[in-house]
Amino acid sequence: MSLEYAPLIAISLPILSSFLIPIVGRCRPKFRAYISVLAISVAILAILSLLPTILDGGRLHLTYMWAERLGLEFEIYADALAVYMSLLALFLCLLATIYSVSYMAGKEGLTRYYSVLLIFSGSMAGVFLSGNLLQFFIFWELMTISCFLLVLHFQTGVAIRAAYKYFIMIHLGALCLLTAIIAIYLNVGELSMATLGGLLATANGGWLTATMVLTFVGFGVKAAVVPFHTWLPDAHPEAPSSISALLSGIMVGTGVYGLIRFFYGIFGFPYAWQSTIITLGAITALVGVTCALAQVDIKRLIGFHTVSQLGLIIMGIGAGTSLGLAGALFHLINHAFFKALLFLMAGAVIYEVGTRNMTRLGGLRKYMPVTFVCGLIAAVSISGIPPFNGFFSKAMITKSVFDAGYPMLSLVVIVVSIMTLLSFTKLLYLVFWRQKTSKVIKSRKKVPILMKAPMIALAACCITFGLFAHWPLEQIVLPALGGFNLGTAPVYAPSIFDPSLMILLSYAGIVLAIVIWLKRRSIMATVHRFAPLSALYHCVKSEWWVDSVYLKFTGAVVSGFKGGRRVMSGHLRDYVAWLIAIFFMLLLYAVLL
Amino acid sequence: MSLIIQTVSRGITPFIFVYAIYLILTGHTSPGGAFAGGVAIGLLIVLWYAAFKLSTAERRVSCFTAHAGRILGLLGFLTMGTIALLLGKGFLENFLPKVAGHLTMSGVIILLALGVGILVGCETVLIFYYLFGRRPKGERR
Amino acid sequence: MEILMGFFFILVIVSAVAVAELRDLLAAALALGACGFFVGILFFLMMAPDLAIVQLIVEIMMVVVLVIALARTHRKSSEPESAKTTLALGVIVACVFILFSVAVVPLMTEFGSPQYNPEVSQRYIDEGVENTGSQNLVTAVLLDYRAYDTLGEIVVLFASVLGMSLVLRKVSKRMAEGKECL
Amino acid sequence: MNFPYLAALALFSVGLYCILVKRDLFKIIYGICLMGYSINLLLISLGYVWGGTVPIISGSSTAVPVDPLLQAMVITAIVIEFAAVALMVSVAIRLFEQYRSTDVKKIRRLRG
Repeated sequence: MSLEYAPLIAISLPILSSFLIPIVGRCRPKFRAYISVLAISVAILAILSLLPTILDGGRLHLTYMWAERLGLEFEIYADALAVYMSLLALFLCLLATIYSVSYMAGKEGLTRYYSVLLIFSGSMAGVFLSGNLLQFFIFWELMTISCFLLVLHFQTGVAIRAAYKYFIMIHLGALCLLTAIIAIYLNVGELSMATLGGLLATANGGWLTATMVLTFVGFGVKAAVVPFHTWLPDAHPEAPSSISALLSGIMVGTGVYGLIRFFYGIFGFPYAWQSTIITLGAITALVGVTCALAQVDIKRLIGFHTVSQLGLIIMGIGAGTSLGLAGALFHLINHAFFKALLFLMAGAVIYEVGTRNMTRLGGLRKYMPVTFVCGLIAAVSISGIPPFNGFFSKAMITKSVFDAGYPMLSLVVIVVSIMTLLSFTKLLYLVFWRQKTSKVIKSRKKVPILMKAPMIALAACCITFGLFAHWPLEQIVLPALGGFNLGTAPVYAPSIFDPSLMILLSYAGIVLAIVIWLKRRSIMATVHRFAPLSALYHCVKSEWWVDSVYLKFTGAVVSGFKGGRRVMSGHLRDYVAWLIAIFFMLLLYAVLL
Repeated sequence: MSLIIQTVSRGITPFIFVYAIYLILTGHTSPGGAFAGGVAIGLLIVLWYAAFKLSTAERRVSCFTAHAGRILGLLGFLTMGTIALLLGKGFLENFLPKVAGHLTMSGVIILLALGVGILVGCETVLIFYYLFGRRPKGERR
Repeated sequence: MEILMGFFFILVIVSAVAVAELRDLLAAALALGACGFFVGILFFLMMAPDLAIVQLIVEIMMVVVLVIALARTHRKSSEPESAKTTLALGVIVACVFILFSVAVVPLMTEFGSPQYNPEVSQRYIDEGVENTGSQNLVTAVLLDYRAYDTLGEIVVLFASVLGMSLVLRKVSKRMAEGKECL
Repeated sequence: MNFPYLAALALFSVGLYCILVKRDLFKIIYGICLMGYSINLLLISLGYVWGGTVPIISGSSTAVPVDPLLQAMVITAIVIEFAAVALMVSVAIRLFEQYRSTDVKKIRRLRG
């Protein structure tokens, strides 16, 4: 097998074997999971076979002629970023599939679940590896739609609503993206990623700005940038936990990947936008983390943390330096690990106890110690406590934002870290620590090894990427940035004992968080006593009213259209009268001109 | 119905059927075509109904058969298009060799015509059955 | 030829008026069948044998459908509109007719001498046989050049029969008992 | 000499009259059928050539064939019209079963 077909196999094998599952699943139900695991593993091996080339600093640009008359090519553009991201995606898919063998056992519709999961993983690899904007969009849509089916999987009323919302919002974004791609094609006449970069770097003009805005919106919806984030906290809790892990771990990451690809690789970074992007990222981070503080639903809380962490990543991207981009990418990888781990942890809790409401949980650490330890590791990673992995990437983002000239916004990262730490203290305390044990526990099932193993693997990744942070930085993040012309500014690799201001501040933040947690009762009392503070509290409680604004807007649109019903009287005579009248008008128009 | 009508319709049935097939399969060399042939097949059912009873017609072509046939026709049409797509041509493009005037060498036209003919015939049969309130087995009332 | 065509055109219009004015719905359905039959003959006269075949066969099926439907409902047409309304609407229709014939018909190309679009019709005529291998250009257009149209058409047919199965879901009692209604 | 156009127009007017004036559902369906015929006739007469042949090319005849494109379109139109009529008829049957009448004035609750 030559290298040429490896990316093709990685994309097509999962998608093709998804068609096998309904056939096999009919007579051998167990084989559905085996086939999924096997197909994804082979895809991972195929990607791994690309690694030697990538590590040598090379990149693959393969074209397969497909429809000659239409000039369509199937293009693979595999540089280090694409290969590492698709490797990460497939790795998480593999873990999620293994996890769902036990987690989904005995549930209905498993044939659909596994086959759609396979399509999802294959299309994600396709998104990362495709070297053609049109092809990128096709895989993007395939990913979106298969993800819609996965969110929908349990088919409860809430799940259907959430999936519907996800579908509409993401597709509005995808429409923007498609418009942007068409605009690029109309103006440059080229869709290949390999050649586009040079073409657009020198171009300027209004259309470029419009295209960039559309692209930002298109990817921003996927990456849950603030006005467009409301699908995320709805869709994540309703999906099966293994799927939430994928959604949060890597699918939102495709939005970030797209932003990096377009804004660094194709357009060239717009430094005029620096402040806008960083501010949007900061707002996203703050909104996400404040909403997370107010949640009682365990998965919804973790979902809001996804919003906030993505905000941090967007800040890193917005800095526009190699340090910021490296931080963003590193944080994206770390986020994939600890957020997937958190969702798998939540899934284990739900599996054992059967509820997502944290107020009804408690004292679980004695019953599920492995889950507790994994959750603890993930929580300290996401809160940026050294020496776990979140700390390093957050420090890099903070420093890059500071260096870019936004010291106030770099403080936001610290604030977000404090609040993250607080909300995870709350989560761990409510679920695992406090003495109150809920009644549901007595009917508990034991968490099987197939669910523990992915969690342990992810926790190991978190620890490894934290303790030996230089290794992934040098081997993964820096080669991945090699494709973009960002100058040769040295990437600052933070260490725990670095006496710089940012590091000291983050230590101070940890201390502050502990103090706030210990004094939480008196602080809450103060909040309720002061009017402005309690107003703020209500804002947070109602998730900043973003959703209700949307609902108001759509309600206005719908009632506007209801006026049109009067024209539809239901009598054929009236319709014919309209036709004739309009015909006369057209005739008059034709005569007058 | 009278014996004469029954006998005549029994005798004429194969001829109508052959004519319908002729219309479908030689649509590219002579007048006719898939639509006319398809509806002619559907008219056979009307003939059987008029000469015998509805149950006789249903025994020959059941509602279920008609359903299967129309799905088959549509799928056949789409499959032909998709095969062309996979071969790198446009959707529904003629990808087989073709010789003008040859009875079978007109590329996919003849296959598409077969699909359309089956579909239209089965649709006609179904329209007829539905108007009589019949529905395929297993379909919920 | 011209006279023959004119004759059939007159027959078409006469039978159309009969369709409009007959109070018996069954008779009107038969008149509609006659009208469609004459239209088919006109197609034949205007060098469209494919169309003539399709029109005749479809017309037979249409009459069958209408007759079955009338057997399931009733034969007698409902009350006509009042004379005043009829007159007013008739005047409107006459206005439409006059306006069209004065304003639109003179703009059209002379009957019998059309100008083919060189990109579409003329190309089909010139290259159709060698492009598609089909001598019958109508089939060539239907199933090769414009197979998309045909796809859309069969999907419409499919959907309309699906719609019929939905609309006629509730079977009347007489039919559920297995009795035939004709 | 545009009499086919005028005849098609007249047929169209009869159909229009039918669906405007008549109150019976079946009459309206007939009117729609008539309008369909008129459009088909109009299209075919637009493509007709004096002395033209059928658009079936055999050997090397020099005669001008009539327009095949319009004929293909009209075939499509005929079949779709048939499907539409079948659907309309079934709706009419359904309405009759509901209201025991096919008079549009007596059928209520049918407005959008």
